Amino acid sequence: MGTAFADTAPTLNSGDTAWMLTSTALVLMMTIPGVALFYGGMVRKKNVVTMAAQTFMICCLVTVLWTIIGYSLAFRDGGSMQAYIGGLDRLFLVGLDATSLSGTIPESLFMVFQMTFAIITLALIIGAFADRVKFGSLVAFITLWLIFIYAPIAHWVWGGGFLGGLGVLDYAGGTVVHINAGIAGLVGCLVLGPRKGFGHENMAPHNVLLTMIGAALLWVGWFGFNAGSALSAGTGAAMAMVVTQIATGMAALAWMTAEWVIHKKPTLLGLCSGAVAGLVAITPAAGFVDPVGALWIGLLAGLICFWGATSLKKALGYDDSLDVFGVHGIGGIVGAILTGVFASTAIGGKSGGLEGNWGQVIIQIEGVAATLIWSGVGTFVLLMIVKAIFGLRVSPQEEVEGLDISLHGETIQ
Amino acid sequence: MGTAFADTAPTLNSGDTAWMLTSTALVLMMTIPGVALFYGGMVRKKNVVTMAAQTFMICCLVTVLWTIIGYSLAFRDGGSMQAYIGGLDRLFLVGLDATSLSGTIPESLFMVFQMTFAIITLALIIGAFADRVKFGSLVAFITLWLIFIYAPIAHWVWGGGFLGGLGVLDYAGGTVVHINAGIAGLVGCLVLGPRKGFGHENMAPHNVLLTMIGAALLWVGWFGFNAGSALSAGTGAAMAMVVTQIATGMAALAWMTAEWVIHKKPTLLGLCSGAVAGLVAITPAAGFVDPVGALWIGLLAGLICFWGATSLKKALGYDDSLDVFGVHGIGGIVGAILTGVFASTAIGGKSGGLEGNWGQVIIQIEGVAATLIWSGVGTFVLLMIVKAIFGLRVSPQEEVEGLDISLHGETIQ
Amino acid sequence: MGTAFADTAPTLNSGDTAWMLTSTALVLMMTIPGVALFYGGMVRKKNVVTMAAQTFMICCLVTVLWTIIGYSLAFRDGGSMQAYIGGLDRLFLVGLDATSLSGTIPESLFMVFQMTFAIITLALIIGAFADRVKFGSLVAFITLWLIFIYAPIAHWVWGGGFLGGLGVLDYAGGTVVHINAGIAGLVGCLVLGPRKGFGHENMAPHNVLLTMIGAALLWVGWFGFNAGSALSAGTGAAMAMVVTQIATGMAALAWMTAEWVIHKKPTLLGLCSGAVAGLVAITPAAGFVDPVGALWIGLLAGLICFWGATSLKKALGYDDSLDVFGVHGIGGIVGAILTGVFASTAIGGKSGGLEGNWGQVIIQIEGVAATLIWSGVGTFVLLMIVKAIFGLRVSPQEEVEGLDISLHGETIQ
Amino acid sequence: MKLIVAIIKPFKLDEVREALTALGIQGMTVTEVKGHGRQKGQTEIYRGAEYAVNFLPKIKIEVAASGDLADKVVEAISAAAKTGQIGDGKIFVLPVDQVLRIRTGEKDVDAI
Amino acid sequence: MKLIVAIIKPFKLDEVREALTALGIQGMTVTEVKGHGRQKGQTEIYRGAEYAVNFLPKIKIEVAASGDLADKVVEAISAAAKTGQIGDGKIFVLPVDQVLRIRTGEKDVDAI
Amino acid sequence: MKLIVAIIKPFKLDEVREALTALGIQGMTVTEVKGHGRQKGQTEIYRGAEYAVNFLPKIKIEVAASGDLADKVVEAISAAAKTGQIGDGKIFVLPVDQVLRIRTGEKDVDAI
Ligand SMILES: Nc1ncnc2c1ncn2[C@@H]1O[C@H](COP(=O)(O)OP(=O)(O)O)[C@@H](O)[C@H]1O
Ligand SMILES: Nc1ncnc2c1ncn2[C@@H]1O[C@H](COP(=O)(O)OP(=O)(O)O)[C@@H](O)[C@H]1O
Ligand SMILES: Nc1ncnc2c1ncn2[C@@H]1O[C@H](COP(=O)(O)OP(=O)(O)O)[C@@H](O)[C@H]1O
Repeated sequence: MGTAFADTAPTLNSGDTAWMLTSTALVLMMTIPGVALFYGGMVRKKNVVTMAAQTFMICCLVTVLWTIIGYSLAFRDGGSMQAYIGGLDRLFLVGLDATSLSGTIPESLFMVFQMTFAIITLALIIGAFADRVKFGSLVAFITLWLIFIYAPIAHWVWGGGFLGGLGVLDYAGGTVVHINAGIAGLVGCLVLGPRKGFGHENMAPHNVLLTMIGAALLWVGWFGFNAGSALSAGTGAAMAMVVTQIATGMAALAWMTAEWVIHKKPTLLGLCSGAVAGLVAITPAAGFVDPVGALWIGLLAGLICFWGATSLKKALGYDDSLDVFGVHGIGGIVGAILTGVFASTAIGGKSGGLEGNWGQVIIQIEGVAATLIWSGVGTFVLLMIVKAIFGLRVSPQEEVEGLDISLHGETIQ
Repeated sequence: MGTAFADTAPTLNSGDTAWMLTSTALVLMMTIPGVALFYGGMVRKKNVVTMAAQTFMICCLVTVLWTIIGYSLAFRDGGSMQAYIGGLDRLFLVGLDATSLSGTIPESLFMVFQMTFAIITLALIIGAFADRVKFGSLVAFITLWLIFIYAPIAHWVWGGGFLGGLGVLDYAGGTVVHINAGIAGLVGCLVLGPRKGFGHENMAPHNVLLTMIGAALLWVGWFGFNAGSALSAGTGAAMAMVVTQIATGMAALAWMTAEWVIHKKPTLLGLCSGAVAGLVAITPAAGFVDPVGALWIGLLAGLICFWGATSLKKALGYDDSLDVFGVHGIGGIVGAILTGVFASTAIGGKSGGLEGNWGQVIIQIEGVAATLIWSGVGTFVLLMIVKAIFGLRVSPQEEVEGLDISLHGETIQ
Repeated sequence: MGTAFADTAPTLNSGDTAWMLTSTALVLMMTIPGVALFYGGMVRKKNVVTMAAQTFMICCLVTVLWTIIGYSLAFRDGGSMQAYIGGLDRLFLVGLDATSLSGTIPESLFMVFQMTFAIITLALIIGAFADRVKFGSLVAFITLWLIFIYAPIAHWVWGGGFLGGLGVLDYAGGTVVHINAGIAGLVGCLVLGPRKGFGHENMAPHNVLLTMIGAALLWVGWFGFNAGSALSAGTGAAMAMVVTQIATGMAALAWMTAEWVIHKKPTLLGLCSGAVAGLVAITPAAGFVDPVGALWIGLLAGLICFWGATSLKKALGYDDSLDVFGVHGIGGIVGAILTGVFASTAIGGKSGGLEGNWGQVIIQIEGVAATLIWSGVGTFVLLMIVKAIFGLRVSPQEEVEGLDISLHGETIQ
Repeated sequence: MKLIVAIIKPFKLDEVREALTALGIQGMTVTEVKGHGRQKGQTEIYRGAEYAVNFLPKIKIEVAASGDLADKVVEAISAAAKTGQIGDGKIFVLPVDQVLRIRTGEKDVDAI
Repeated sequence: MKLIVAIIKPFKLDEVREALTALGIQGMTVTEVKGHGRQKGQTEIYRGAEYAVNFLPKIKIEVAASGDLADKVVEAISAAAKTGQIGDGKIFVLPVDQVLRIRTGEKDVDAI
Repeated sequence: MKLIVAIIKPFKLDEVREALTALGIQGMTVTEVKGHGRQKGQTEIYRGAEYAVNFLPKIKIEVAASGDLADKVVEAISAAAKTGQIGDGKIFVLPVDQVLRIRTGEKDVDAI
């Protein structure tokens, strides 16, 4: 795959490498400025610098942590613990020299591509903490979460751990990235409690144009995320890009239409939210489904996430400020299950329920469940530890004044 | 072309594929967030969300329509109708499997690359409708226009239809994309009528910085548009990128200098407008002209489009709100004709007027004329149909209040 | 390198070409919209259009100048003057045909990639001139500086001139781009004098979110800058990307932590500034150091540039408005010297001080000194010439009113 | 001397300005404000939560005028700003002790 | 007729609005202003330079009320806006000659 | 008690603030407003269309002061804000019935 010239011992392929260099840049762009703007536009004006500062800090912190320990834990051989966690032979990336390959691309490139996945996963979580978390506590939480939640789950699915072994299909990280971040966000917002004024003050996005820029860069960057997960520039990457595009467009239209019918106005926020829901849901399915499957996944993801971010959240009353669970959690679960339904042998060599293999759906649900449990419980424990040591919430005065001025001393004119 | 190893039966080339994956991402970025910001910054503050919502909706809607029918109509064999329209064997993209190639890249990749061209063409049109069109009517118009105007014209030039057969040179879509969108915009603004207050109220751009971001992303993304149209990563793509860069820089300087001389102040809006004019004009010429040709095309496009968007529009009195015709229509015509003048055998294997082949200029004009007629008349008919069924303009009260709040319920703080 | 099939006479490699096409787009994006936003967000609201207009104008002007003369002077054989300056055989790019190669990529692609480096270097300088320079004078200065400062120094290091010959290590332009722009900025701000109100009026950034977008696009684009400087898609590019990512993350954390400790608040501006400092410092080192070296370079660059942009500037009292010298000058010098310290034979085939070759540090310092002298003295002379003919500063009235309205007639709502 | 302070609907500003100009009054000062009154804002819906919008955008116009002219000013503004629909706004007339033109030091009626 | 003008801390706006509503007053006009007084702004630090922040964000509320109600309005605002900390703001009571509702032409007490 | 309301050119704000501080007055409230008067805005040109700019940015300063001090305040502001060029602005002096400091409940002169 990848070129017509690949022979048995893999050699470096410059086309594959070119695409993976590009994909890494695209996935980095998803977080900065993508997530920073997507989230920054949704909060009130007094907290926009804070969302951007948190996102940027996470990008930097995860870079350093991944270099020191994350990559090694997630992707290296863990010996007797291999089913659950990787090894420590790449601490500080020692041994990652100029010649080691990973398939047809340099191992160093694989390492940095995966780094950008870890970055965005942790950045996604903070949408649930918006407007009330202490900056220092977030630094501590991010550090712990990368090591104790992200690295193991990445290892389970992609690093040779037990979920990959089970046969869970997760092309580009629906489980590792989105369900993982989604459930962490839900637990986080429950532990933190709602924002002051939640439910009666107007907390509508202060600048949905920033959110649109963020959503657009997420969409464009997601081509690196999904098509990059082919790890080569061939038909697999192309088809992953195609279904990503189709599911996203369909999901945005579905969300927009639902709110048009129900609330009488189609909104830009709805279009952007639907697009992200579609991107999330197609992520595990990208290399496995065909265009018609993508249309279905997009349609269902758009409608179900709309319900999750509006009716479900309202019914349960939690303040998942920017709908991390409603979009990434629910979208991730929808995508994981539908991957088991729509997987097509002709596309990715794996069959799903529609081709008679309904067992795949069960396997997918197992993958979802394992992630929900480990990440849900683990996040709770880590937050309790951080709360005990540093506290989690800013003072009510700081919250009312806005975190931009009270924590960072910066405001937007 | 593309690699030194291509042999007779084309096989997949990973370098070409890598570049086309990247190009697709770049062209998508031109529309979202590119056009959304380019147009959003130019309207008054009360309509900026609307421009972004329209652009985003178009991106999603065209994605789905292209999947269902557009690609098939534009690019598949139309049998006895082949000169005018393609066939229906790729409805819902059936048969687009993981192995079919288009040259040295996957057919699926060619399909999605072309999808991004359809998206941007339809997004460009709305600049002429700004601040007064109904959202639902736009949805209907876009659907009809894609099927009845865009798909046929794309087929004529690129899908095996009669214009390609005539020998019209259009490297990356000067005719299909820009003249087509430009004339549709002109007809649209005439049918809609001018904005309330046009000619005496101040309608200057509310935030030219957004427009600059949009123009810059258009410029960067246009590398995917023009150099991507080589469909391979070789000398053709490289030279297309070079002349794109040169013509754009020259055109922006020309526009800026013209307004500096005439209105005494060089503006950022002028620089951005000139750059887009240059990009438009070099689009048909990209693979055919050399750097000196690009300097000339840029210079003339900058000056003539400046005249079109200021003097001509003023003289004729129509309200082409964001100068879709003045920049894309006129720039596209200038570019199409100058391609016939400056085409250089050494660059693209085709000779133009300066090499003695003045007949090429005539052929170019025939291509322009066919597009102006079909798109102009067709757009008029489609708008009349939509007007009869849904109406086209918002109420005066909604227009004064701003479409952001009245149609979408959203405002920017 | 690049593919397994390269033979002795270099032929075009489509993977390498794909990556260089992408890199060129990425480096263009660094300037527009990158630098335009990075700088635009840092000035007061009345000058933001001006920063963007200056950046955009420079992008266009340098494009045309590079086409006419810059490339030829920098990269072509200078005959008897070859140690100091290139030749004139590529004026107007004549002879740059569709077939000439530069290594495994088209020469035309190498030319346009280098063009984007020239563009950003000149754009960086204007941060030191912010809020007070005349637009016309800037046009004149940019023209002269490209020809008399940038082209020679690029030739010295990369075009076959004496600094490359000495063995100075500068992977991607720490000397040519950053030290060069940094010292020009310092000289410029001394010649111009401080902004009105400097030292007592509040000149804090009016919108640090724009600065964040700019910094993020600089970071993403820098992958094209550093990993693109490999001129191929292989292990060299991959490792350059890895160390770029690591040094940047580390530097941003270092700057943020320093200000957290000293000023009690971590800021988004600090994170962005630190990231850029890290990017600057790793630029000369990118292909030569390993991940641990990158951590050290990032740490030191973050701390030293923080000191440069705060304490040093305050102590010396000059008004380097947006810290061009503090970040690019000092960061470039730190990076150049540390490249000599951390260069690792296993990574780039060159040994540095830690491997016993301390002489490399001396060579690096020679490169720094040559650049500081030529660029420092030359910039002073050119500014004096422009001042004598056109003047340099706007009137105090224009400065108070803001350059946006007084020079460009545009404002941001 | 009186200071006439009018709260009006934003889109009526140009008509009011023209009405005043027709009266021969060219000086006025305008502020963007938010009003609360009988007119209720639309309910905004954001991802399932509904919020009452308590304050609506209004424009405040301040015009200083001599006592004689004050009534005409009030009339002109109220005629131009009227739509007849709820939320049209209010006019307040305040007494002024003194008016000064900074440029010339002229006082009271000369200063307007 | 009086015009009560109050300068308050921004985050107290909702409480003040509720206090006035409780008094049966629903009309008011609100402006974002900047205040200078005993309360000092934080010093801002930007890349090594320190700047005193001279003006702090405040909210100005204007309420027209009949003479009888004016004292109650002043009391209600001052009770709701008080934190006891420096910078709480001021209330000014101004005489008003006339009030007009643009929509109906009603005057004075009827117009409020 | 008086309320001095001054409309000035924006770039004069710092000088006016300093002049008032020199008088011992530290309390003031500032609003961004737009002014229409003898001074005409630049004509803006946008892609061939010319628009008259009807409103220019101005700053409104409000200072409450005791009757005795009022004249000095007017003088200080007018001296500091004067450029002698058209558009310098106006000062209005309004009577005030009552002033209250919210924090302490102090009244009138004590409240300023
Ligand atoms: N008592 C008041 N004091 C100050 N401003 C008021 C008062 N009552 C109304 N306003 C202003 O007038 C505007 C219109 O008032 P509203 O009661 O909505 O409608 P109407 O003008 O038709 O009576 C309000 O939004 C507010 O700005
Ligand atoms: N003399 C005055 N004239 C107008 N506004 C004033 C005056 N004094 C204070 N203010 C306003 O009241 C606000 C609060 O005043 P300040 O002196 O800081 O605290 P306090 O209200 O506790 O006395 C100021 O920010 C300003 O907006
Ligand atoms: N009659 C008025 N009522 C209220 N504000 C006024 C009046 N006349 C002028 N102004 C304010 O004063 C500003 C300056 O007035 P203008 O006539 O331009 O110049 P000058 O102050 O030199 O006479 C105006 O922009 C406006 O804000």
